[in-house]
Amino acid sequence: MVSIYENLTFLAVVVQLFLFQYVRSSLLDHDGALTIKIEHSLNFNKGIPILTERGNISVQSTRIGQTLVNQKHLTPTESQLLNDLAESNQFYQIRAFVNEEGNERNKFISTLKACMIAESELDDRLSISLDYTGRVVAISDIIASKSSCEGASMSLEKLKYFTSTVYVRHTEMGPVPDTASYIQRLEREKEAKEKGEGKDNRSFLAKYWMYIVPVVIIMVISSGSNAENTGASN
Amino acid sequence: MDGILFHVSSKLLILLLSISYFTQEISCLYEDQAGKVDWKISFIGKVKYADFGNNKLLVATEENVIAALNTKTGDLLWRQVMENEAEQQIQFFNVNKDVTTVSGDQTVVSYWSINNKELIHVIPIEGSHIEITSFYLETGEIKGIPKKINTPWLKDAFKCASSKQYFACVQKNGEIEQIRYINLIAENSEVLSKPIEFSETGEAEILSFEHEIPSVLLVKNNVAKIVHFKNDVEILAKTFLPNVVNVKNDVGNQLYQLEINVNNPEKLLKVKGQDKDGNNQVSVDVEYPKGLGAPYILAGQCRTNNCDLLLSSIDHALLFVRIPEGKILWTREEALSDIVAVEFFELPVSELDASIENEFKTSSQDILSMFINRILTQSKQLTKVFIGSQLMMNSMLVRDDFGLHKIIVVVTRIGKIFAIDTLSGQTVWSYRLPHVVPFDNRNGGDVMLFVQRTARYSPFPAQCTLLAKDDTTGNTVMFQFDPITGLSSRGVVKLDRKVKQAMLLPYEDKNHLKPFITIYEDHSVKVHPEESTVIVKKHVSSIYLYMVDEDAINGYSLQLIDDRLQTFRHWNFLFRGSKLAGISTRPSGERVHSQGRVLPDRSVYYKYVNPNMIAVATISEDPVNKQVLSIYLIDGITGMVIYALAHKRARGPVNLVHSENWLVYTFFNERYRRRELAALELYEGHVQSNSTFFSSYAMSQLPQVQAQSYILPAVPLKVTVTLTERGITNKCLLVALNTGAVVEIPWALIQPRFADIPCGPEESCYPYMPEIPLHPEATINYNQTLSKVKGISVAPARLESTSHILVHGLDMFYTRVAPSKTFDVLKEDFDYKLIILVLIGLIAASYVSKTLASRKAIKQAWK
Amino acid sequence: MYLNSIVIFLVYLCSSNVFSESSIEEEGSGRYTIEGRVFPLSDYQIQTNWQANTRIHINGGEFLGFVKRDGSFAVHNLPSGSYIVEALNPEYSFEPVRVEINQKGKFRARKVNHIQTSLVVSVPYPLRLKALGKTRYFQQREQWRVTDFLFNPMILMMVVPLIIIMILPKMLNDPETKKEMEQMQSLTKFELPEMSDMVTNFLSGGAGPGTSAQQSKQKQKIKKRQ
Amino acid sequence: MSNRSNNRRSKWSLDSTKTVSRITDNLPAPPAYNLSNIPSSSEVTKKADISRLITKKSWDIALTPIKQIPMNVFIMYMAGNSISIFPIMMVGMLLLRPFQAIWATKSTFKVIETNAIGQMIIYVLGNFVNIGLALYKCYSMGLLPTHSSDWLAFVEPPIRQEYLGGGHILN
Repeated sequence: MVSIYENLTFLAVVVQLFLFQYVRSSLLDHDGALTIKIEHSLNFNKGIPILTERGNISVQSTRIGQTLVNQKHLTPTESQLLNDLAESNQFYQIRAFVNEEGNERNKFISTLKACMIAESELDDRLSISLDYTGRVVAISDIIASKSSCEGASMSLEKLKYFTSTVYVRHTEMGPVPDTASYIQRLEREKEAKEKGEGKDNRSFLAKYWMYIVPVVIIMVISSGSNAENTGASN
Repeated sequence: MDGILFHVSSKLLILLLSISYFTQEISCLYEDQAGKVDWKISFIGKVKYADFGNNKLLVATEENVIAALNTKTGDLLWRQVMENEAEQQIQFFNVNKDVTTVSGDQTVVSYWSINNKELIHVIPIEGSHIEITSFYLETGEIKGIPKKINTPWLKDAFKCASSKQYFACVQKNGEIEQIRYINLIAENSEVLSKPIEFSETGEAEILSFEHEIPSVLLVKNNVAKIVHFKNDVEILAKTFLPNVVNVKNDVGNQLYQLEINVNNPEKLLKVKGQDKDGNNQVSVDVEYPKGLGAPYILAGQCRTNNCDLLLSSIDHALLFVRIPEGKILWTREEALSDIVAVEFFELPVSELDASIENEFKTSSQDILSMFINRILTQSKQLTKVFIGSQLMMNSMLVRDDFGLHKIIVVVTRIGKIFAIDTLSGQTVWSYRLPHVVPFDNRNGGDVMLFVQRTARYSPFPAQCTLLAKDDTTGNTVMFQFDPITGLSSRGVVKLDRKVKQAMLLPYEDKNHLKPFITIYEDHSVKVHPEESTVIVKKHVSSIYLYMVDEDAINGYSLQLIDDRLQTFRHWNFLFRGSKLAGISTRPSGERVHSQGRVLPDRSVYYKYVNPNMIAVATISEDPVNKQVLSIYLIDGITGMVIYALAHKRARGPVNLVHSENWLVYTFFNERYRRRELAALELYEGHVQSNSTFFSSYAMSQLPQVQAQSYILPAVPLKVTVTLTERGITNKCLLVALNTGAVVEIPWALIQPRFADIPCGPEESCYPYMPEIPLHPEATINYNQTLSKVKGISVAPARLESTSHILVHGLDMFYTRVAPSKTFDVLKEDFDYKLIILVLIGLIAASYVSKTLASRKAIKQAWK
Repeated sequence: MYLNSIVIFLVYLCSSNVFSESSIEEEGSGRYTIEGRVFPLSDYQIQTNWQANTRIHINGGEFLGFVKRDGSFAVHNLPSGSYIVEALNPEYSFEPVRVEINQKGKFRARKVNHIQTSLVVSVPYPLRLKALGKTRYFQQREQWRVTDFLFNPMILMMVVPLIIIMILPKMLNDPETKKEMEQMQSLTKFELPEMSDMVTNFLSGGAGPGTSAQQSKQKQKIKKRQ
Repeated sequence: MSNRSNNRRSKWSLDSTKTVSRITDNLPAPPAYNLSNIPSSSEVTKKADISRLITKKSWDIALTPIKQIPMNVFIMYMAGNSISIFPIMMVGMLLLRPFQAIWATKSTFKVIETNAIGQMIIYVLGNFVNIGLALYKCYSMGLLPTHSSDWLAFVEPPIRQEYLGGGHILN
């Protein structure tokens, strides 16, 4: 059983719709694919991270953000190393090597608190930010959490399989001054003004009833009380 | 026709709307308030050419300004600011009856009235080779046909000079150097040459020289010789210093030059006047101020028995010296025309207040000594109250109740520091740092000015540190000083290497001093002062910094490795071939009072206030869209791109303003050929994810972004936002326009509206208008035009409603603004008399009615 | 020597230009001049020397022009393109104009409209820039006026009751009005059943309903007789 | 009427017991004297009737707050929902008066010497209804801190856990 598990690589196809995609259209004119090799460091030698392979992510379509995540699981020694990092409140760093279609290879670094990734039981989120042409400008590894931590220890069993979610995040179209609706509004106001002129020929009462009625009511009430008073005095 | 009508009506509507809004929203000035709190000082920049004419001193400067100064006081009579100095330098300046300038890449000859800067003529010249054009300046007519001259020998135009009708160049032919010259108005202009006989070594240079006889100055190895062009070339034998100036007086020509006075430490400068044969005639010692750099002569003028010399120092000060008295009549500090860093400082408390504070500070043990101490201090206070007059208080640099009196410390590009009083605009002290220039001097320049301690902690003086570059070695220099007095205990400290980055820490040591760290190329970190290393080590896990490189932004954290502090690369962001157009973080020390925005249904929409957010603007060249502007909001701790957007066919310059949970940027929209201003606002949503701590690592969801864009019907040079003590007051954008106005735009006018929420006066929301109205009443500098604004600095006063504003550029303008009007003080036109009158009247009336009522009661009783 | 006709000599030197002569000509000989005239308000006598304080900004200061004594200006050396021409004066406001110079050197001027960029309202060229008015930088201080004071709602609130208290009793002294008032009152007089009575009746109803009913009836009778 | 006719018939008879009454009968009534106005002494003297009056009075007092309700509602309607000095004063009075009344319940009921617990309870309840009305008015005017936005000013800014610096371009 164990050997099968060890040889199994974790495979998941995650299709992520970008958070705001339905709000504003993506700027991307042409689609592209990316392959990203991810390395991480679970221990440091005098501040220099020692990198080991974590897995691969291939983004089949940068436009719709369809990704294929293929990550190794941690060996017991690696889990122990990560737990040590988490206990001593150190950083966990990943390096992503991005191969784009134009054969460009860029290195991206992202660091997070080891205790946070341990607390989340290796449930992290990779955000791949693209510029307006679809080139990667930054990759960050984050944990969805409401607070950060100052060191934590987890059972090693839970530190084995990465359940990463990948978000491909586009650059949105910038806002444009909304002149059309403003012009419409002005026109409407102008029309309303033209219509409104000379139309208000309701009767005096119809126009000012809301002022007249309270006055009448007050009169009635005050006279009523007056009558009572006079009656009492008589 | 309909279109025209419509256009007019829309303009009218905008005008009407804007008037009604502005009178509500903005604290407009009243006419009698002009000049009450604000002041303006005008500068001209480093003087390039100077001449006397019509009892005035006329100058042309490197800032592309021509100006006339009063010779008696040095006051500016008039000033004409010309084109951008980077593109069109003034190349020729001549004062005759009026002023002639030649400027530009595409040359323009302008002829200005000497009395009132009025343009008399302007003549454009098209030409691409040596060409001689003659004009009648009076009429602007061209005389004759332009003459072309073939100059194959002309290789280096910078080694040429012209003098009247002669044009001369130095040419090196192997070992032999010769002077080649040409008489331009001669019938057949032919190039003549003459070998140079100069004993000195080195390259020869040629400088223009004013003289009756057309002449130039030939300089070699800091030794100058005069060359006269008459029928033949005559190189005079006598040598002079290169800054020699010829002044014509009634006797003849007098040559003046400056020398250092070694013998007399009181009077450091010696002015020597002599004739062309070197016969010493005059030698005057001048009491030269020590704070100024080395001087050189710009121009001179002689009358019957005295001469005036205009000197300029290397730190751009102008001095006017009268010979033979050797007295400096006036000085102008033109260094202030180019300011690179500004900081506002609170003044220390008065002695009286300090003694009160000290009384409670001293904690002696026994009651008796405490009692004696108290009696002593209180008697001292009493005597001070009676003897120490209020008048003293006003003149002294002492903190006032509202924090309206401050000191502005400005660092200029030439490396001179000035402290300026906000009330009067006068310089309190100045300090010249020789050979100190800003980092990255080509692109704007930047120095680091850290406020380590304010004057709030009474026995300790305020402390401020300047980090800049040594001009000679390129290493970093450090200058620590007390901003109130200008005293520096250590003077300029030269570090032995280049600082890669520096950061002021938010932690205080026991003396209330905030330490700062410097980071070097080898990732090592040094703490200043060194004793505070303990504090830094204690907080090492919460200190982060970022650096901007040519092609990337890198984030770093501090780490302790073997008990030594080091930086550790944390994240990176690649520009991918784009150019950085702007970067901004929130103003340090900005307080956000309200954590959310109240919606009309009285629910709260919580703001996403990330203090570590960096806004980055980049411009990329694009084959389809020409230029694309991208805006990225990056978390400075984790490096995550929180939000990104792009504007196609957009062009710089980009101004970024970043405050609270919003960002405003301006750019040029190439498609519609207009300047646009866009506002982004970030919200967490209806629930606050963590109300007690903010950590960049803890991100449970992405913030929601509201965006809106506007047309800005003007050209913004610099944009900034007001800053108040507690952040309760509404925010206002301050936009310096190229028209010379600084306009206030209330944030409420540009705050993005929610699409699904109604917007109207009931919701205290301005309906969306695509064009931002720029009403003249919103101009904080009213009719005082400010030229070439290079920056706007803002600082809070202790009054919540008020911000201090310093606009600097060719003019320096200080004022105070109150974006929500002065709600915390009585208006200055508050009628005390009326209120007293009304109160007295009411009291009197009540007494009178009381007596009347009692009288009536008695009468009634008798009935 | 040059007293009557001051002549200056211009030597245009730039070695690079000498050699790249052809390239410049290729760029299009297009260097144009925008010309026009500034007309101040009729009160320009107040501000002498307004010409010297007026500047012409083209594309927000990219190019500059200055105004001569007769109000005319010319901005030289402009390549073809679209420009916004503004006249700036600290005392007067002017409307900006968009000037388009096409490749052939034809000029077209129109009003600047940022909102509807396609809308063309052409203006004559050479430009005639008229001042819209004196720029108002300052707010008017409010003047204290008696009418403002009197029509203040607070004052009205105080004054109106005073009038009612002081004048109404005087009016009532007049017998005729008194009668009228009484009549009015009698008109509006109507009976309301006493609630306390009802409650008392209801509560004490168990003890002696007959008597209490009689009593109340009697009471009503008494009242009516009055 | 019947009484009178009786007397006339026995004109000449002597009845010592009724002499006085006869004399008085013949005399015209003094001005402003109205027989019918005098309550029958027999009724007044009834003890039960006095206590009835007292209860009536006590109920009068107990019901005053309830009687005020329609007036208060009208005042509230008139005050409107805008926040300015007069509406605030009105609402303040509306809110304050019931409290004062509740406070002074005992002294109000001192006039009624008998024990009137029930009336007191009704009185207090009536005042509570008035308070409720005033509170509703405050609510509709938006004066009650019932929304999260009302507590926004007390929300402190979160404490920063990380500090960022640098960013100077020094090349």
